[in-house]
Amino acid sequence: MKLRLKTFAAALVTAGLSASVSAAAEETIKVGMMSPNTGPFAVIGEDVRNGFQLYVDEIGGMAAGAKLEVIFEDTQAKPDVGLTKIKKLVESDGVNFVGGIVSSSVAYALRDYMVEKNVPLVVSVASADGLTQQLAAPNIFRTNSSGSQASHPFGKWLFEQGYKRVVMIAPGYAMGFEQTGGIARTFTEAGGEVIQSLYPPLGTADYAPFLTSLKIDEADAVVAVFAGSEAIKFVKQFEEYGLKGTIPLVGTSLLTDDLILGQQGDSALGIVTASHYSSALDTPGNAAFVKAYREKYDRSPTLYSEGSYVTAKAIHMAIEALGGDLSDPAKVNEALAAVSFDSPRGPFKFDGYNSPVHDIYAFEVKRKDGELVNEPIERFEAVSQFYTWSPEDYMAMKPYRDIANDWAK
Amino acid sequence: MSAQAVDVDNVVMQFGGLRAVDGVSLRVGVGERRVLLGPNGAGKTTLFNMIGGQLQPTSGAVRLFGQDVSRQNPYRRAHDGLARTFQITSLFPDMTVGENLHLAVRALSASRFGMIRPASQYPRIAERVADVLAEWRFPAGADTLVSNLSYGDQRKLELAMAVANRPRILLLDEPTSGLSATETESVVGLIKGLPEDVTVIVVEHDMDVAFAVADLFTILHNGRLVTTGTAAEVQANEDIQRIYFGEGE
Amino acid sequence: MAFYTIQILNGLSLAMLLFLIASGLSVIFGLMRIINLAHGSFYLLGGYFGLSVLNQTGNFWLAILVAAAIVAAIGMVLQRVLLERVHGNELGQVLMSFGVLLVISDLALWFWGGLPQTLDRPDFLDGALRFAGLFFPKYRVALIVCGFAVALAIWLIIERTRIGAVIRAGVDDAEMVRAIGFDIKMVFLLVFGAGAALAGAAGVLGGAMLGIYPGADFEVVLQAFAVVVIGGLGSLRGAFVGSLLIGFSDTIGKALLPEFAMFTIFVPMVAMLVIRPEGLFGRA
Amino acid sequence: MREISQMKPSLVAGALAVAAFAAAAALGGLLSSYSTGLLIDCLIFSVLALGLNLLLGQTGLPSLGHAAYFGVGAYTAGLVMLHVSDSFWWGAAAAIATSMAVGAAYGLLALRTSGVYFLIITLALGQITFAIAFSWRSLTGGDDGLRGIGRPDLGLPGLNVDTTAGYYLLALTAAAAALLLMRLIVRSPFGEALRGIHQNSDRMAALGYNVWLYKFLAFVISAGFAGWAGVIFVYYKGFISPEAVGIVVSAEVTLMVIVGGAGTLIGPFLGAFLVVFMSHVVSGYTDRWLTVLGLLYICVMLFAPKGIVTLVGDAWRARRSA
Repeated sequence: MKLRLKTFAAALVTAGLSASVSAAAEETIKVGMMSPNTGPFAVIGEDVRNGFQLYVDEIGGMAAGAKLEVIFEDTQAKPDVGLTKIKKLVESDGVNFVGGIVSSSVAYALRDYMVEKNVPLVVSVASADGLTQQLAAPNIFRTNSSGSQASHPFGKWLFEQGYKRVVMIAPGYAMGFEQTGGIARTFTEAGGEVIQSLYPPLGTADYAPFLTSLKIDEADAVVAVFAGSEAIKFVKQFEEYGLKGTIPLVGTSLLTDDLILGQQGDSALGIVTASHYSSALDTPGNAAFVKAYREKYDRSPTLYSEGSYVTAKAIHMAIEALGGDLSDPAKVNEALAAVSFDSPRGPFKFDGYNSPVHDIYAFEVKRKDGELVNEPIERFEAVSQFYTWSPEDYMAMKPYRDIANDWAK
Repeated sequence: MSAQAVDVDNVVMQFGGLRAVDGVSLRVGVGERRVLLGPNGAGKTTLFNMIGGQLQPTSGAVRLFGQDVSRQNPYRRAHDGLARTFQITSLFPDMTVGENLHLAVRALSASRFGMIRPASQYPRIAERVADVLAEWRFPAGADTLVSNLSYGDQRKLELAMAVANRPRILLLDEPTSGLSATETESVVGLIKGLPEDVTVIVVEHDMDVAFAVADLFTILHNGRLVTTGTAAEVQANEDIQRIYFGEGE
Repeated sequence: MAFYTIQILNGLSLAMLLFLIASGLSVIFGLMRIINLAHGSFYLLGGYFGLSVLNQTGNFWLAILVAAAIVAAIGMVLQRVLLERVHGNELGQVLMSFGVLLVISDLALWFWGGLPQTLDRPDFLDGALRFAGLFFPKYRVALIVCGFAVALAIWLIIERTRIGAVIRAGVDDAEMVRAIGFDIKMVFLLVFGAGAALAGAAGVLGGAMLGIYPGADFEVVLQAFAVVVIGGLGSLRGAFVGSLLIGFSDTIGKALLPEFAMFTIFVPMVAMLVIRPEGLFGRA
Repeated sequence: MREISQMKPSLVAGALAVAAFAAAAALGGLLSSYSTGLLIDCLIFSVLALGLNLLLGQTGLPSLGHAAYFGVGAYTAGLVMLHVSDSFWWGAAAAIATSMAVGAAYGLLALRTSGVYFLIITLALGQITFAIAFSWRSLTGGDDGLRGIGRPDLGLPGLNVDTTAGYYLLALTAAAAALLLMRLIVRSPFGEALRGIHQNSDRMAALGYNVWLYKFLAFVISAGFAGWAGVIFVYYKGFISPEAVGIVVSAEVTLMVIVGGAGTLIGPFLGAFLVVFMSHVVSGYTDRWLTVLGLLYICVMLFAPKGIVTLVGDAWRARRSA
């Protein structure tokens, strides 16, 4: 009985999918886009889809004379679901590229499968260092900074700005560990000192107990790394508890990214952060990008949408370079790895490990024409994920996620 | 000195501010038939629950065949030879008559933890169930769901399950409540037909039934034991007349 | 010393927010035996409706009123149309209310977007109080006062009014209330609505303190459940004491043992269930 | 003569079951690898639901934290693969044993409560397990989870589980084995006693059954099935992360059991297929699939609180008797 039911269910599954299985025409190049459409990360997923769609529309949905078909799938920000969805894209839809991916845990879960299938995976948001370091593979790419990429020049720069002692606070998982770790390493190597590190867990409703435990009396600055709703809460509570104005708040750009800056309001003014993109960047490509994005989606682009836009552009450039012939996977990977172009964030190319080499900026939150913006105040040219180290030396060091509690003296 | 089958020694049961049983002592010899009498709220069912293990006394002791079982779980007492019925029919409503009896018969068998062989393939248990069925005769048949059984048959099954394992002590909580005259008569016959060495304690409201099944009667009132005596003594005692027959109506 | 003063105030403010949510949850359970996971959705919806009103009118108090009213109405419909049908089936209630939670959170995401939002508080509550060299946000002080006031008001209603007497009787024995001639279903409906309204108002108040965002519903309902379990299901006094305990254990636990922050809610909850399953003030 | 007529139906049923298994096995070769992969997902959750059903359906203990044992099994099998041995049998044995040990520890705590408190304590224990998986980075990899877990070595020549079709055979066999074992358990005196406890635990105690011990054993066995599901899961996915341990999975499995029909053997399979199918296929068509899933929860509780299998069974009987 049970087995017959199973057969029946299987038949249902097949029926539901047969339509998509058969549609593999020659002149169509398919790209799968994976992003969370539901749950707390849905808003980032939306930016990812928008950025990608904007670029595809700009090139009229064509690449090297072939029609570019984009298939969007919801990862639900769950690794298990992500794996099933990417199997659908690869095995059932037969996509030539996969882009997107917001959560690092999803990226890690897909990585082995994609390496086995040798279909290019261009990660747009997920920042886990390991993906393009210890786990680097010819077909795994990323277009946004790796977790600690922007932190490295920033940590040294902070020391140069006169900060000698800092306290660090970040969410207690890989993202927080990598982004603060990068700052801590170059900051302490320059001679600075981390006197305290706190890692509130994911889903902390109230930062008050942590904020009031920070040893601000002994520190010159607070280094904070949060994202999304946590960043809003943290920045607002930082002001409520009277810390704003008494001690500088610095961090990585998720803390005040363009998505949440409006919600943070004036409490974010003066915060200094580092990353490779803000909509206020003054590069040749950015003005047009921001204008087009605003016209189409009625809001400012973010580093999520820009990362996804760059993903689309990198894929497009690779297809053009191959003249539309995607038959040899090795050549496709090589073509992707070799792309180099001007993007909204400035010059873009991959390093030998398929992670971007691009300019990193320090931004300060300012009010400009009535709107809050992340205004660039310093530029660090052509920074790779390995900063000034050689890849071998760098990867010989322990990953940041394993040494989070070792920084504070 | 020969141990009593049931020896209740000065037990107290306290529920918050209420003392449901207040220092009752009761000794019932092996093979004796005893009826507990008393108005509603006298503490009869509470006393039963302490003997059966459903409740543990606040103070005092309960001994079965000389062994202190005051803190023992009901299932341990069942293995010591105690069986009971409940005032409100307590069966397995979504199982058949046969399955109910299976559960009852198997309760004391070593196979009750068996996990591999189907429950239906234990010949000795099936045989015993068949015997009980033959003895008690359920007209609706062994495959009837208990929830579809008539009330009378449910009471009968309640009793059959209690005696299926040939207990040494049997507690019957109002076995004839809600039964018709003929049904009551057959239950009385069944109780009287139990082997002589079985100790039986019955809570009963129906005086005719009480006098038919027992020799000695214990009267409870407001959680206390009033007296124990023969039918004649009980009928003659004025206090009892007042407590039991006078005020209730 | 200053450190502990601040942490105690932090704990109090979180406790009062929790109490607004947990009191309704607890009384609803005591009266109707409903395990309502969608109580977190009331909080979420309250926050979002409050936000919409605030964006239209700029009036914080109106936002609280309107949010509470709308959420109460939604709650009553939910109770009548759905939850009452699974009365007596605990698992059924849990799963049905989980379904409601999913639907409401998804529709809220659709309607209000996934961007975390904050509610602007009234100007006079912005900023911080300074005393003895300490800094404490005015808004949290107001929240603490408000929490105590609401607790007192609920206590007065339940202990001193006729409807309160009916509710108390209903918690003891719903059948009896029916027998006396009260329309117990109406009492259920009103209490459910009131509990939903409190949670809705808490959404506005909490939204101005912690922000409102997808996922807040589930965070809040888990904490509220911890409160109710520790205090004792069905006990108002328990909800109050439980809120204080969870508020303090959560804040002070996080301040002292940040590395165990993920355990500050559930470990006390399990410990209480094991040691005293009926909670501090519940009945067995 | 009587014996032959008694044996006949079971022979027919056996033959049908073998034929059905063969048909299901053949399906793996016919379907696309993606569809086969979805079937593997369905089978994994079927086994998990089957295990929960022993508690929920048979014994009447509503556990809301079953993802914990699933996760413990998956993490253990994953760790064995990464650090000890690539043998399927070692991994599976360690995983099931660990799941059952955790089930025993949690069972000791949870069985101090009953009814709604049981529901809440299992939920809380599940969340604690999630927090451990998330925080114990050196063992579990924290939020990134464990990855790089390869396909196991079964030591059976001729079965290549590196392919989806091959793994499907393994998953199908694993599910069939779980079903057969569960069938034995529920039909055994032990299973009968669990049903008795579900319907009337006071009477069971009065009859002489150690009710607590039965519940405890059911809890532990149920955790073992969950661990087995975790084994099949982790070797298939190649990774495990805290999400698999969380409340959402626990609630979904409970839903599967109820949708299909608690207390039946086919119910958990039907429920698992339906829910997995829903969340993967419907989400391909609409972003509002969570609403659809939520409505499924609501509708099942409203219209088929005893599950589809029971609903269909009742309707069938009603038609026959009409």
